[in-house]
Amino acid sequence: MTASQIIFYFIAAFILGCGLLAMTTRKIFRSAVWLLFSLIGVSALYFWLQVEFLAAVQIVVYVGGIVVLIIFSVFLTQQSGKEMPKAPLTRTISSILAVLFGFAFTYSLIYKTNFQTANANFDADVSRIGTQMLNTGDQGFALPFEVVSILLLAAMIGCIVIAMKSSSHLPKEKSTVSKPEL
Amino acid sequence: MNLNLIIIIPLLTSIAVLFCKGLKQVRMISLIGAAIQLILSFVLLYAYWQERAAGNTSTFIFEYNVAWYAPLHINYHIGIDGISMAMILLTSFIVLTGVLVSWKMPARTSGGEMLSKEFFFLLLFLGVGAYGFFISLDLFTLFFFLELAVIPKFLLIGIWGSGKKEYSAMKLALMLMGGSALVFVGLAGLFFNTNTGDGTHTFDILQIAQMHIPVEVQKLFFPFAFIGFGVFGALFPFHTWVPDGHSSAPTAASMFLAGISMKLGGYGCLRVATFLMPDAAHYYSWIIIVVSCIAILYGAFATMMQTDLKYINAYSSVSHCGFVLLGIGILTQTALVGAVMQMVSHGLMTALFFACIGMIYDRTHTRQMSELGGLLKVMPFISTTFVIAGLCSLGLPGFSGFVAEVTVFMGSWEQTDVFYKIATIVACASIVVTAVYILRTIGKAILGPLEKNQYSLLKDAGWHEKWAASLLIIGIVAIGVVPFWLNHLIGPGAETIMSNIKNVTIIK
Amino acid sequence: MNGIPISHILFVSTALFFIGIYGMFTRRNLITMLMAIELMLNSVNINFVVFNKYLWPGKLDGVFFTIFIITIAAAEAAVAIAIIINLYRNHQSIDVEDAVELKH
Amino acid sequence: MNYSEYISLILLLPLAGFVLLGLFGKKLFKQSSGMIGVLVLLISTVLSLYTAYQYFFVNGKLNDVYQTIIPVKYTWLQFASGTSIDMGITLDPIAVMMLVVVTFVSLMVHIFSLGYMKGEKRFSTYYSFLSLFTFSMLGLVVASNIFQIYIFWELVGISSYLLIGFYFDRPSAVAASKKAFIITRFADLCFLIGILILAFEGGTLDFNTLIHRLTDTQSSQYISITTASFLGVSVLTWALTLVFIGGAGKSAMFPLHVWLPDAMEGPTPVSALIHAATMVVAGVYLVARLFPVFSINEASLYIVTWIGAISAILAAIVACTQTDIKRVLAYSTMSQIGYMMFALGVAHLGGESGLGYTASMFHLFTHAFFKSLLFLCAGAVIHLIHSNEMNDMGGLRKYMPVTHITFLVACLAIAGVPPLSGFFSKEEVLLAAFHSNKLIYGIALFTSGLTAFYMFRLYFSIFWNKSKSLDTHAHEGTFSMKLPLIVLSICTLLAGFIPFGNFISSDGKNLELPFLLNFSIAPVLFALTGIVVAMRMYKKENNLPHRVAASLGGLYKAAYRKFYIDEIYLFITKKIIFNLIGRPAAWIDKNIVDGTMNGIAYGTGKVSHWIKGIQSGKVQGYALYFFSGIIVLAILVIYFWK
Amino acid sequence: MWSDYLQLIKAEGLVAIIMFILLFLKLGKKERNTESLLHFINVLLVINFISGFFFNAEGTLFGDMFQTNSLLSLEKNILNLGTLIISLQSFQWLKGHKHILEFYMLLLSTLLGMFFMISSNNLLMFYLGLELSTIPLAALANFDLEKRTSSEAAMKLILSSAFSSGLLLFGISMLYGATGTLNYQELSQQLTGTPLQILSFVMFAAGFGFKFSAVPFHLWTADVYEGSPVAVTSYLSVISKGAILFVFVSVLYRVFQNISVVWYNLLFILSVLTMFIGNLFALRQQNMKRFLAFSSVAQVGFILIGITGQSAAGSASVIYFILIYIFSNLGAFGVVSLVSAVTGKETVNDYKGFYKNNRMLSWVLAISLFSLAGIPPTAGFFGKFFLLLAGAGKTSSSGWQLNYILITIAALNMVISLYYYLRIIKAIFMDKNDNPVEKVKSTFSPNLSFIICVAGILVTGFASSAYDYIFSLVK
Repeated sequence: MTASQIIFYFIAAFILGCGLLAMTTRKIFRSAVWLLFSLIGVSALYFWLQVEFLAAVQIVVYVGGIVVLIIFSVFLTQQSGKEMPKAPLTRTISSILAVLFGFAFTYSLIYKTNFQTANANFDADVSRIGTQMLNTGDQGFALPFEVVSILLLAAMIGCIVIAMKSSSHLPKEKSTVSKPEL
Repeated sequence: MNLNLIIIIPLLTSIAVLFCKGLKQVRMISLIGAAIQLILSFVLLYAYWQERAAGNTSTFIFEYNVAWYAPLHINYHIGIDGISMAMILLTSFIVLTGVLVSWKMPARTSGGEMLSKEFFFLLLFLGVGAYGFFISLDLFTLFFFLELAVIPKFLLIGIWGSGKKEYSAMKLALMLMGGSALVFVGLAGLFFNTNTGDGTHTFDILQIAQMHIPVEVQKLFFPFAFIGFGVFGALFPFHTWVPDGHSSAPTAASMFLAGISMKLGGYGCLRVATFLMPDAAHYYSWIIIVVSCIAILYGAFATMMQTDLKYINAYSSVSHCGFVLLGIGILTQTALVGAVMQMVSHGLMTALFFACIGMIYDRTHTRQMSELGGLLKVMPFISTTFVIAGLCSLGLPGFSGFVAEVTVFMGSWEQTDVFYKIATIVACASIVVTAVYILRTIGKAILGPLEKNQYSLLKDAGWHEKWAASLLIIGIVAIGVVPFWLNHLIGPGAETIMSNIKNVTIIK
Repeated sequence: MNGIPISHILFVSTALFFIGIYGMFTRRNLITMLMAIELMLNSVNINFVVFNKYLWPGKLDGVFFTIFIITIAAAEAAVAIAIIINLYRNHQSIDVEDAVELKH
Repeated sequence: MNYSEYISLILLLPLAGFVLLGLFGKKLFKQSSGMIGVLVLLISTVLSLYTAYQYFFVNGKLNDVYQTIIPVKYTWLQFASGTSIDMGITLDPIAVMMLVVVTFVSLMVHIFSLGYMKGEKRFSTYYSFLSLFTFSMLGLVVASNIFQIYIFWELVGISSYLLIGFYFDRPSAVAASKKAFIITRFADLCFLIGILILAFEGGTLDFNTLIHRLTDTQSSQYISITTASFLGVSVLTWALTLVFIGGAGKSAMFPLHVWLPDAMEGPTPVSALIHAATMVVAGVYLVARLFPVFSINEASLYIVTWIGAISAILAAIVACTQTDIKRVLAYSTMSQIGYMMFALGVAHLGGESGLGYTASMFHLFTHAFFKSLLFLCAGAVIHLIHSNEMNDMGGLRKYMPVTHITFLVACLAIAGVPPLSGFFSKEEVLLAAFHSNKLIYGIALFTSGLTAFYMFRLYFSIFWNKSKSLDTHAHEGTFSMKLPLIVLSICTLLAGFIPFGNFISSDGKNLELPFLLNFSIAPVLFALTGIVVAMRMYKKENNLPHRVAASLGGLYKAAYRKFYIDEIYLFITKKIIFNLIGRPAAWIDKNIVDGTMNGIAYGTGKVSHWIKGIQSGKVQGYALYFFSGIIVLAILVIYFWK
Repeated sequence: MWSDYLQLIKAEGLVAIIMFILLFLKLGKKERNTESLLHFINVLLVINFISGFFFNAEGTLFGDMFQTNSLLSLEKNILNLGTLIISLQSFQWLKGHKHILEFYMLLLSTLLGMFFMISSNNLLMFYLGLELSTIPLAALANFDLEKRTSSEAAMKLILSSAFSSGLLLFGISMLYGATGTLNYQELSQQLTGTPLQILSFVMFAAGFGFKFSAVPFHLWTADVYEGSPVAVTSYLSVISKGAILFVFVSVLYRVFQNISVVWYNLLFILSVLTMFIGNLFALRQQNMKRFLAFSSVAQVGFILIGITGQSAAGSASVIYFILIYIFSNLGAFGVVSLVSAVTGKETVNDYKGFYKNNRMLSWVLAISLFSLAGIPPTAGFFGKFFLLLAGAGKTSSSGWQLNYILITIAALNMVISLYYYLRIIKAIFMDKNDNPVEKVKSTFSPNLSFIICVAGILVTGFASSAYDYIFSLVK
């Protein structure tokens, strides 16, 4: 077993372990931290895969952005130390069964598939990515780039409208949902 | 003669009604429109005879064929033969009388409003569906008009009806839509098994009739088409919308429902199921016969136990429409002629019956037999009409019912198999049961001493009601006393259908 | 490459994906549900990168897909959090089971 | 004149009368409708008498055989080639005779009704109905096509219905008319089926062709109808029996006779016309019309004979116990028609063996006169007394001499006292029976004794017995009421002397009616005995009838209750048909057939309710379904459904 | 060169331009007359719609990532029309709303996303378009800011869609792994139908199924529809659904034709489930929006049948039906939206006796419902007929006549669906109500939208030209 392999398995275990903990721990703040670790693990995996640009993006956007956002919102919405309520047992069991079965099924299919590893050289350096990102011709990703920019604009507008505290805080209305009948 | 007029005029009338103000205008426009349509039907009849006399022997005349949805091979194709002609006449009679009967619009909505505009609009619009259906020579057009005639009924019953009207309207609409759903499957199956020679399919009835659809396909789709149309035509056991629907409907709608709507089914069974799938018609013939015999007798016996006048007529319609299906099931030319005659006859007769019941109900506000009695004394015209309708219903010679039933009976005699005869004899037995319930009804409701004193103040029919009833009676008597013209009219049409059936290699 | 068979890496990503799904099913807190979704998206990212690197190294489709997924994940998270905060304002709770007025 | 020039008028005039009076009678001819009716009928009668003259004396015969002449015929409804319903007029001896009888009696009734129905609110309606009836009856007798006869058969039925129920505000009249129609309708059903069978086997609906084909032993139709069988009985027997049932229904033969006594609810002149002279003999006429076919089938003739005989004696017995004078007459009618029926039954085609046929027709002919006379007299009596009950009457001879005399004449005739018409015709009937079947003869003889008894019981109870004091201004009625009585009694007196065999015989040839003096001793003796007994019991008011009734005990009671046949009918209809068929059918329709449809709707609603839990409102649940959906679908399409 | 670019990307460009105009308006002066602003926006949308008829070109851009042709232009323009109608209809509701410009910006960005999705020739573009058309919608669903149900709906929408796009992405990643390409044409040649590919296809299809609410991926639909503002609901139910169905048809027919047996079977199951579940749920609904949500679920089942036809008639009938569906559903939503905006009444019971005071609105609603139910002479009849006919035209590969079984089930489901549509009709026309909805005053914009809808419903069916045109493009 080479070092690379050992590192990989370590990273893999780290990602999965942290991810699992993030999904099971009862304290929301801890959960967020485990998620953070898991995402860092993924970033490590990218490093391991020698896709450094992605690894950087991963850290910047996820660790620096999304997780921070999540943690902020956690602070905004509740006490971090509070234990989260557990899901009902039946839901948990059925979820576990479904997930395990789904995983077994999916992975068995993946496992059985004979992926032919290509021998060509993989080159993902930043300059290539940069060139393609703004290229409008073949192999260019200028259009998706523009689309994403609009998406970000829209998301921004949406966030502002929704999260902006409205000046006149109307009293909380009662539920207006009518019960269906038959 | 441009056959499109047959659809356009009622359509224009119904639209014109929407722009009218006040009951007076509405009903005048409706009346004029319906009267023009009746005249037009007669003109058409005349033109039809002329054309035939001039030696036009093509199966359908006044054909008009334009591509509608060319990519799907859907055409707007219309044309008439004798059978359609008879049905058009029937429809125009009933629409006009329906308008006349609704003259005073006595049935108000639950909100207490008259909504006369809407009422006449729907009534006339229903006519558009019926006319279109009878002249369609393209399965799509046919289906279009078939469904067109469902929802106006729902609204007519639901808004202006009486009793458990919403339930009945819903039941009627759902069952009829169920029927047309089956029809759709049948049509689609038929469509994809046609071959015009260049690999495309067709909806054209005339073309399909010329092709030989594979027997297996016919066997598969015949039941869909037949049961589907059968639901409209009160095929046992899919008849249960009939009693409720008829009894809750306002008078004109009942007339329409029994007089025309149920004929859509019979006509469809004949024109689509039997004509286009003759092998399957042979194959399933015995089932049709058994079921229709059940309907005839069972309907009659069920009628015997009813106490509501409309229920009586509704159940008796089940029984009478059984003859239509019986005639179709027997598959001989005479029987087919009989089936069509029965359609016409039953249409007129039952419309008359419902008209009378409506008039009685308007005056006495009851349809329960036990609460009626002795009406002949206070309203001789209505009562006499009622009796005439009853007598026609029980197959009295001189009225149309007899002619039609006898033709069906005689038709079965052209089949050599004993089975057909026994079935016919079983069906014959209904004439006694019919007599029992008709006379029971007449005896209780019309004759006898006056049931309630306040009835003595009731007025007899107004001019519009008299006209309505007289028109229908004229129709009934014209068929009953001189039936040969109808026979001549229908005969060639039935022959066309028979020629398809006769080519069948009989499969048992 | 590196002596690690591709199926092992795919095991990691698939497992991570299903861990995310598990979290989606069981975490009642809206924010943790959002985290679960992030995990799922990350697993997909790993897939893309691995496939791109191991199987189809000629073009950078997988890597670019990953980049866009990351971007969109950010936008999605932002909007989701805005909605969650608004929900919290209205419901005083971010428990998913508390927001079940609309049902049946 | 050629027949075709005027013969249709005989039918069409009454039809026109019906239409005219029916549509406009109330408004235009409120008073004059009676006269219009009479006038129309008068023309018809004259025309039929002229026809009879032409036929019998001028041109009916060819080679000494009366021919069947069809002057008018047109196709009414064409079925397949060869089978069509034709409307036509057949002239043959019986048709011509019936033409005369029907128009004549109808004329008498029309005239009588002028007085009897005077002041009725629905006077014109009454006359229009009468015209309708006359038209239908005439159409029936001249029918050239078996379906034509059925059509008019039905029309006759409906006019009978309308006339019986003329007093529609009387529930009993309504019930009676309904009963009459339904029972005859049931019989008609059998008739119709019989027609259908005959038509199918014979391949035609035309009478002459049909008879020709079915009697020609060489024809394929004959072979097929006699060899084919159903339930072990030959199809011909089936067909004829069914046709006979039709006739029996209309002719009130046992066991389908129950409607006839009730039918007396109608106005009395109507009873005279329909339920005595014309319509009720339609059954006899039908059998006579198809006689050539009947005569080749022993089994059906046998049925005709026995039904006729049973009806004759049964009705006579019942008649002895009834107190309603019209009912007595009704049973008497039934009894007399029984005579005609069995006379036909014992006859055979051709020559001497056809005596029964001629006798039957002869009796039909004479019976028409004296029975309508009896009814009209009864009508006159009822007109005076306003009651049908024998007990309300008595000693009326003082008040209504004309009626009294004519009634007596009719009674003597029906009792078979020589030399009145009834004597001659009955003599022939008895003779025919004597020659073929002694048992039938015995029954007939006994019946004739009973006939004399109950007729004179009636006669004495009405005109003698207790004396009743009526208002001084009570009188017999108008001239129009008396005239028919007189005319009819003259006919009754004279009709017997017609050499009937010269005109009507089973094969159209001349048949010399035998008249054996020593043979007639027995029947006359029986008749006289009957009369004497009746005189003893009823001439003076006494309690002998009660004593006799008491001594007869059960038999009397049974006869008085008409042998419980009505009750049996009630049981069958109410208990069996209504309760065992009608009610279950209605129940099944409502609960099972309709219930299924409603059940489908209900079930759909129920399912919709059950599955609402899927939409729990919980996002995690949705995700779970989403995910499970993917996995299940994937497994399905990957492994199971490729 | 540039003019080519502009012409090809014209539809997207216009929408983007309108978005930016609105953005500048937002950045500019604070107070504006809301009504004139709304009118201005509607005029812009009208221009956008009309321009959709002109200067349509055919070609690909951005290295085959973006493609357009007359059919796609037509599809986009259908969506333009729908958006315009919705905009007209939400006039009443928006008049009182503070964030009009944001509303339109978000709305148009989703429209833009749909356009890109339709024009995409690449899974990446498809994914981006999908997200662009989803994420702003979640924000829009929350636009009744003070309403509890609105935020609940938004939460459900964003979480569900994120989850579904997670699964969709997993499927895409596996497809990418199996084929090494994101381009449609290349993908279609590479697909061989291995189990993993089928699984990924199912996941991919589930992503679609989520968007167009196929059972069992539909569960978010009703809740979100009910909770969102009516305008958003109608947008979700019509535009968003229509767009994804356009894409679905072309993706299935173009990309996955190698595994058509698989997706035929998949669609069979999905459509049967969708029709039944949609119908069964719609039966019981009391809230009009929720009712329309389930009815639109059921409609999807019918559309899927058209897709199973796998023929030119199939895709033509789907596009045609969506056009009709836009008219019909928007007709219904328009009335509901108007009534809800004016009176706040949204349940079926509130509509009892509606005809008494609101004749025109009742007829608009009735005609729309009839069209949804597929009753002639409305266009819905034609649409449904052609869909089912297309489904029936699929020649069956197995011994079972699956196509006929499918249309039989569908035809019977139409009966069930008729029941609940008639239930509304019954409430409007037949039921008694002591306190019916007062006369709802309708202004120019909603009226215009009703005229468009009703005219569309009545004309589209009879005039075969619409179908013929679509068919000619599809061919």
